[in-house]
Amino acid sequence: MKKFINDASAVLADSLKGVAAAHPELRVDLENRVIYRGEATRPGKVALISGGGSGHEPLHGGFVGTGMLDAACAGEVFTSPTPDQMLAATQAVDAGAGVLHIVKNYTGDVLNFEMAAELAEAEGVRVASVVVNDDVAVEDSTWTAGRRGVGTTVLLEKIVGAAAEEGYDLDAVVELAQRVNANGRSMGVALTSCTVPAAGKPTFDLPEDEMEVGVGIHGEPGRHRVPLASAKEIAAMLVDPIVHDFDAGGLAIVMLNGLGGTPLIELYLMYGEVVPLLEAAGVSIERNLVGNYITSLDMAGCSLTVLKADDELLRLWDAPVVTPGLRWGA
Amino acid sequence: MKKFINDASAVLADSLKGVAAAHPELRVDLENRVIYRGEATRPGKVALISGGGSGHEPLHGGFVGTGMLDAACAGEVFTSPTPDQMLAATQAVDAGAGVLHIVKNYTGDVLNFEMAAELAEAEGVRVASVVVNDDVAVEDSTWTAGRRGVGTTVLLEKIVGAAAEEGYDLDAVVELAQRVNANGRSMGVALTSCTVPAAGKPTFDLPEDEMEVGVGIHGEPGRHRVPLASAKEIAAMLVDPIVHDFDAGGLAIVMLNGLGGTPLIELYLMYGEVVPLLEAAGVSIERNLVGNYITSLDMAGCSLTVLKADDELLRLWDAPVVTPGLRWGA
Amino acid sequence: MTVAPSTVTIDQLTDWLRRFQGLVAEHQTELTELDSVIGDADHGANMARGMTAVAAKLDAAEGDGDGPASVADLFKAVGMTLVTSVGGASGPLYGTFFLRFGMSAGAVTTLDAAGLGAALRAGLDGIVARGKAELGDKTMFDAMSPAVDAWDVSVAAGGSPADASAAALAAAEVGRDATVPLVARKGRASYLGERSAGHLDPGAASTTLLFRALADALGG
Amino acid sequence: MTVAPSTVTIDQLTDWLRRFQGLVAEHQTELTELDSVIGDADHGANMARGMTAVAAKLDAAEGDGDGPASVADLFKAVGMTLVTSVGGASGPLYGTFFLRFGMSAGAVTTLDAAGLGAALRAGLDGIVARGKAELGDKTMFDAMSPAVDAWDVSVAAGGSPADASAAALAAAEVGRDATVPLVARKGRASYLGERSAGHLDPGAASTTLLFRALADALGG
Ligand SMILES: Nc1ncnc2c1ncn2[C@@H]1O[C@H](COP(=O)(O)OP(=O)(O)O)[C@@H](O)[C@H]1O
Ligand SMILES: Nc1ncnc2c1ncn2[C@@H]1O[C@H](COP(=O)(O)OP(=O)(O)O)[C@@H](O)[C@H]1O
Ligand SMILES: [Mg+2]
Ligand SMILES: [Mg+2]
Ligand SMILES: [Mg+2]
Ligand SMILES: [Mg+2]
Repeated sequence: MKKFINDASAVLADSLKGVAAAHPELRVDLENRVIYRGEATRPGKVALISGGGSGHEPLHGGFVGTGMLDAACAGEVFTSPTPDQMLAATQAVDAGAGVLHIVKNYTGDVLNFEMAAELAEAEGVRVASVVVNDDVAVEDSTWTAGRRGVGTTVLLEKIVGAAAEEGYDLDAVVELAQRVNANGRSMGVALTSCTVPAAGKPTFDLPEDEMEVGVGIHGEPGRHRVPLASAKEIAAMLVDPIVHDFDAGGLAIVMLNGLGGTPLIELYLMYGEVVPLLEAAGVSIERNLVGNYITSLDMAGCSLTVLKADDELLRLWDAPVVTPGLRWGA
Repeated sequence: MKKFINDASAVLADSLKGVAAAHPELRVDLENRVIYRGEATRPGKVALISGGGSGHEPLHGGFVGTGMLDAACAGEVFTSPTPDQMLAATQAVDAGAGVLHIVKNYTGDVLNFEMAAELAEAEGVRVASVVVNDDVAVEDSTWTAGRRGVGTTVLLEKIVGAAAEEGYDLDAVVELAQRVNANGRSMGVALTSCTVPAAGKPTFDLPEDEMEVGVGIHGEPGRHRVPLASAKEIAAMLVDPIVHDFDAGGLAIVMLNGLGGTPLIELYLMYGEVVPLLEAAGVSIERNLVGNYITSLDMAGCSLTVLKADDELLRLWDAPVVTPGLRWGA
Repeated sequence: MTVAPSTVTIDQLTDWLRRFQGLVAEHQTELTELDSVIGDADHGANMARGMTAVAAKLDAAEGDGDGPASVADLFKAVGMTLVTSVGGASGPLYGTFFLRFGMSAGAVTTLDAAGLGAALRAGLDGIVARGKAELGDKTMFDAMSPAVDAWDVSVAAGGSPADASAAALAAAEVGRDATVPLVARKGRASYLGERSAGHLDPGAASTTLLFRALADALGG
Repeated sequence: MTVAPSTVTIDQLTDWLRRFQGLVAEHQTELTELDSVIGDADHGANMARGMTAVAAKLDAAEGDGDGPASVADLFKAVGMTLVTSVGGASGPLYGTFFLRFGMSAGAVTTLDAAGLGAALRAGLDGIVARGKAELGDKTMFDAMSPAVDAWDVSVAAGGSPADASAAALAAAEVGRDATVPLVARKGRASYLGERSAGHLDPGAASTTLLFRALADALGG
């Protein structure tokens, strides 16, 4: 395993120290592993919390700041954070208007956030949750744990964060968050496995001439293993399942996301390949992101997210955001 | 070779198509492989051009925009662009106040920019050049091609870009650029080689338990091969050669840069390790960047840049910048 | 022939936990490898982190000189430690198991075989309440449910805690191995669909270690 | 015994360029591999891209029916094509070589051995003017300089262009191989310091192909 680490079991703690040093504008609670905005929540503003296993950076800590999250709870690598962290964060950011928990749909995340919400409600904090489940790679989702929460999470945190900043109340924030989730779809492919520090070796072996289609963000194998394909062919593997899953036509925000080990030159190349396919499916790309936003450690791969948009979503998208991972308008 | 590409010889052209699609606010001349700002240079503003081999994204194309570059010329992967591209860009962005060429110190880049400058001068454009050579890994630089231009290039493009935006004239811009270069030092390490698409396999083989110290950004081997070390030890390998090379004490802007294949969680971890070492050397870190800014394709590795700063440099650093790769204040 | 004791002491239950910690540490790599194949390669690290925290808690309590006042106190502390140190799916699930176990056992210092069986069943129900797993979903439930059933059957037939724990372990092993051919319907492995078949569920493996530790502690 | 021709025609010079393109294509992987060891793994791709563009230019001119009017025109076009299609260090260096070669040769359609030698020397001087390389810096200069010297010596001794090209090729090969032990002082390999020793310089290898092509074209 070749990584910049001291000790596989201290990766998260050591990395958070770096986050704290790099971002004096944020407040990092190293004890509870929670990243907060520098200032307290504005009274009356709905607070947004997310969190999950680490290894997906900049998600979630990199999205804490004006116009996006109020706090992010960091779990161990690929392991949901715990209810006590979430409770601490929830109580700290509540400014009377309630707190939204943004949860990616994984059993661990759901269960831990559920426990945290119960505890917080018992402490008198109004908590609502949205569970993001946008991954079309998970096909038979009805009788299972359902679809994974992946790329749409980033777009949701941005858009709902802007709404909270604008003064939407908790009910409106929840309604909006559900709408964003319902309108987002993602699909991912991997060229290599990632290596979980505590495991010390790649999660799976992938021959030089094969790739995994339909991967999530936890180094899990995908739904299918296929021969390595050209960027053009891979673009179709990303676009097709999305446009077959829902009517993707109309205005959209599109994200071509890197999984951590793929350089920007390839991500732009992939973006150039997906655009004509999306346009052929009637998607009118109004805004886009190309880069590493929700990663899977050092995995070489990418994912495509299509979020159907409307004027409200685009307005909220364009609103100022000041976070380490996304910044504009201020 | 596992990459998102169609054809090894079309990587640059295909990737630029993606850049054009992703950034409607920029103008991408696919023919000449030049990325321009969307609007013409403000009359009287000194124009800034950079360029170099591709594979270092977001450098340089990702730094085109308000407050930074006016144009970036993209060469083939790891190959300097050609004088005709540079000439076209120089003529296009000149708004009467002259053009600064920001050149990284590689024989190819220097020779091609020299030819371009000669051609542009012949066309009546006032051209000045600054050659960035900040890489302390190159030790015996007196009788050789000298030191490589690496991380300081990013900081220089930002700072000098802000100065040009503020109205500095060509002489002042050149003086500032030389000052930034003189005050910047960088050092890099690699955990893996990168793979040049046209070569189809890693540039060098590195056993699982070894690393290269003193690498540049072209997948070249470093100065020394050493056993794989802990993040703390690696931090010392980055900091020591820099603080021994010049008196690093005082105000500084520090960049902990990823080489392309290293995820953010590790870059933050490394940043957390270099900070105390720099502080012990008297460096007062006023601003910082942690992320992928000047990369070497998919190489796993990182580099550290220390730029001694003063009030003027910090003011210019804080000035608004709106580019795909760096954005704040607007 | 010695008659097996019919009650289980709080010290034996503490021993169970310590043995579980030991087995998890011993099998950490194996659990993570199972999770690499159909999950995210962290089950060993998760369980080891949690049980190390539990052991540290037990050490601290012993160091203070005062052990837990009751089985309820002991397992509440264990459950909370797991909930706050593990995360992932296994943290709330094992945490709830021990919390409910303790609540069922109550403010006692010994349990008879039936009482321990009731506590195990309460823990199992807690896992279902949280995770909604059913038999055949390819989860820890597939090992734990037959184990708790076997405990009850053994006790109903007059078995001692030692007998019951041996029966429970045997049933857990069978249930664990039966997860191999299954297509997962809960947890991360479900994302793999058909590709999850042919592999053992990591949670079923750690649950089997839990019952092996119990059998070891009770002499079963 | 046939007497070797004493002049070189523009068709032979065109043949030189085509043969050089062919050799570069044939040895592309090898050139890149040399550059992988002490450079940035692109010399083969750079030279192949450039010479493919040159060949396309020659094809287009032939297709138009009108070949180049003079050696000067031919090599100006070749030099400019390299300068605008290669980039890197080799683009301006080889580009300048051919530009200066053409300027020295002038508006002629044949060259005698001395004239061709003067053109080669002008090209070589152009490389030095741009790149400031000296003998022993471990660059293409280390192959080209002895090759041009050998050409001159052969011509002074009454050698035909064929003889001179054979001598130049032999000298280029010796010069190329002599780069192996050197510590580089120019180009990317200089960043490696001592680690550059023990490896052949890629530019010296491509320059040797240039002289092999010349010898092949002139029957040397
Ligand atoms: N809904 C559920 N009910 C019961 N057990 C479950 C459920 N979901 C997952 N599990 C168990 O949890 C185990 C995985 O635990 P672990 O790897 O620690 O957490 P995570 O899946 O969050 O990484 C699975 O092997 C399975 O036995
Ligand atoms: N200053 C110089 N003078 C002469 N030749 C040089 C000089 N610098 C580099 N070279 C030659 O250029 C070759 C490398 O060319 P190439 O790989 O195409 O360009 P780059 O180094 O820009 O990647 C070297 O092997 C060397 O022979
Ligand atoms: Mg996990
Ligand atoms: Mg090059
Ligand atoms: Mg797991
Ligand atoms: Mg090269």
